[in-house]
Amino acid sequence: MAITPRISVQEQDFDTAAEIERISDGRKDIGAVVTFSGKCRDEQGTLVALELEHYPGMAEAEIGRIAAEAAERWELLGLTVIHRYGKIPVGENIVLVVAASKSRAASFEAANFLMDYLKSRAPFWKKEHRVDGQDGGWVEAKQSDEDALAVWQKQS
Amino acid sequence: MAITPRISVQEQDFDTAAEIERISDGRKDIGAVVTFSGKCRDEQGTLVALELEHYPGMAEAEIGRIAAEAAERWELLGLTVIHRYGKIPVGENIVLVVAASKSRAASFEAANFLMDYLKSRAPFWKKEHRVDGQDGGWVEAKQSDEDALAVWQKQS
Amino acid sequence: MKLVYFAWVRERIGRGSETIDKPDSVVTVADLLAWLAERGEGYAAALVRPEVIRVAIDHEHVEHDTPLPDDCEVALFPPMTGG
Amino acid sequence: MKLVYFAWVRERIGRGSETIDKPDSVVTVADLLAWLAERGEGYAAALVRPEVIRVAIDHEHVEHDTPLPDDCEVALFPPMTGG
Repeated sequence: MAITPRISVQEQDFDTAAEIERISDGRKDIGAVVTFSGKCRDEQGTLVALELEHYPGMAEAEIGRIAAEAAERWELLGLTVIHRYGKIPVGENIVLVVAASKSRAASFEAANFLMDYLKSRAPFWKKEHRVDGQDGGWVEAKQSDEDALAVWQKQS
Repeated sequence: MAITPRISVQEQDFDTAAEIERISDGRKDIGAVVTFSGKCRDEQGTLVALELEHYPGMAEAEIGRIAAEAAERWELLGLTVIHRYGKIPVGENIVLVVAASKSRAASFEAANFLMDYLKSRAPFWKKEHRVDGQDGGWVEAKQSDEDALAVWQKQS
Repeated sequence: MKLVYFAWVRERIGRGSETIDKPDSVVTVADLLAWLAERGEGYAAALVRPEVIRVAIDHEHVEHDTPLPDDCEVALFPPMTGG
Repeated sequence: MKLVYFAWVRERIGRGSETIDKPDSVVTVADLLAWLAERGEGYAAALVRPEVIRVAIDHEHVEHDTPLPDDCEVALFPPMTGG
């Protein structure tokens, strides 16, 4: 039976170590844990922070659907997805995926799949806050993110 | 220029959160951090621990060569590999890979590559300690691990 | 019918949500976008390229040819950039 | 020449390392494995299927057809199971 993923859409930062513990503590059947942390990165020394707008309700629902699909496709023993919203300074965490499984392939593939889907399907939008105080505008979606999705869809 | 990976072959457990911090703390250029933790797993409720024998000197050298190759193949901003030896109880960590990069593909691929190579090329051998006190014998190498390596070699 | 807007769609329209009485001529999502674009400058600016607008009905992504249910929440937004 | 053994190769041979005087007839890694297999029961048991034995010279993996340098550390061990 597929596991029930833990999903959180939240303003505050998360604790990656605590999330790994939560998934694997006291268990003897987990052989592999993969984590992905997505961070707010400064492209050219011009960025102070990203403002993440989200669609409350749909964000949780859509991440839940993506996580449930991952839990169907791979034999996972644990899956956590946390996505932050609000103003996130450069260097801070935006998103976390933790996937646990018996052996390494399932965890790697599931975490990779999750990130590809989150990028293109989870209802979040990034706006730039610039060092010079000017409106940095909305980050544009990348065609490469859509392409990454198409690869998984072909495989399904 | 390729980064210098941090390699450690050690008896004591490691702190995954501290290793993520060490790689990403205070940096603004990292957009993605992938961690892989390999754990001592109990196949059928028969295992107490794994005893990891290693070849001192070569273990560090071989992991260093694999990590350097990963740092050549992908644009990494940080790379840490820690491999434990000695008696490791079920549920505890065996190996950690942390890969940091600008965007997600490099971190995912490098961590995956590292694990495939560590499995088949790093000089470590696992012996089972069984619940019933009997000698569980040496874990046998899997053909699937060799196959995983062949895929990367074709790509290079 | 409740409409909700996000990111630059919200900024151009000038509000985050509103409730409308959907005319009978509006059957699909595409009809709704075309009808909204006529409602003023902000709407026209937000919907000038309707093909890039993503739409969700009751928290699920839908295509532009999807028929609109009678009572639902329709969300309009740009391509997502989370993760 | 220093020889080091690991895992079940070490257990069967009954020691972790030893120093040998390599005879002139032993040129390659394969020659060494064949020569060692003649040294007693433990060696024979460890090297009964030489094709599965992995070999490193001075901490680097080598193939069985590699010539042995004069002064080096040669390690013999089973396929690795780390990670």
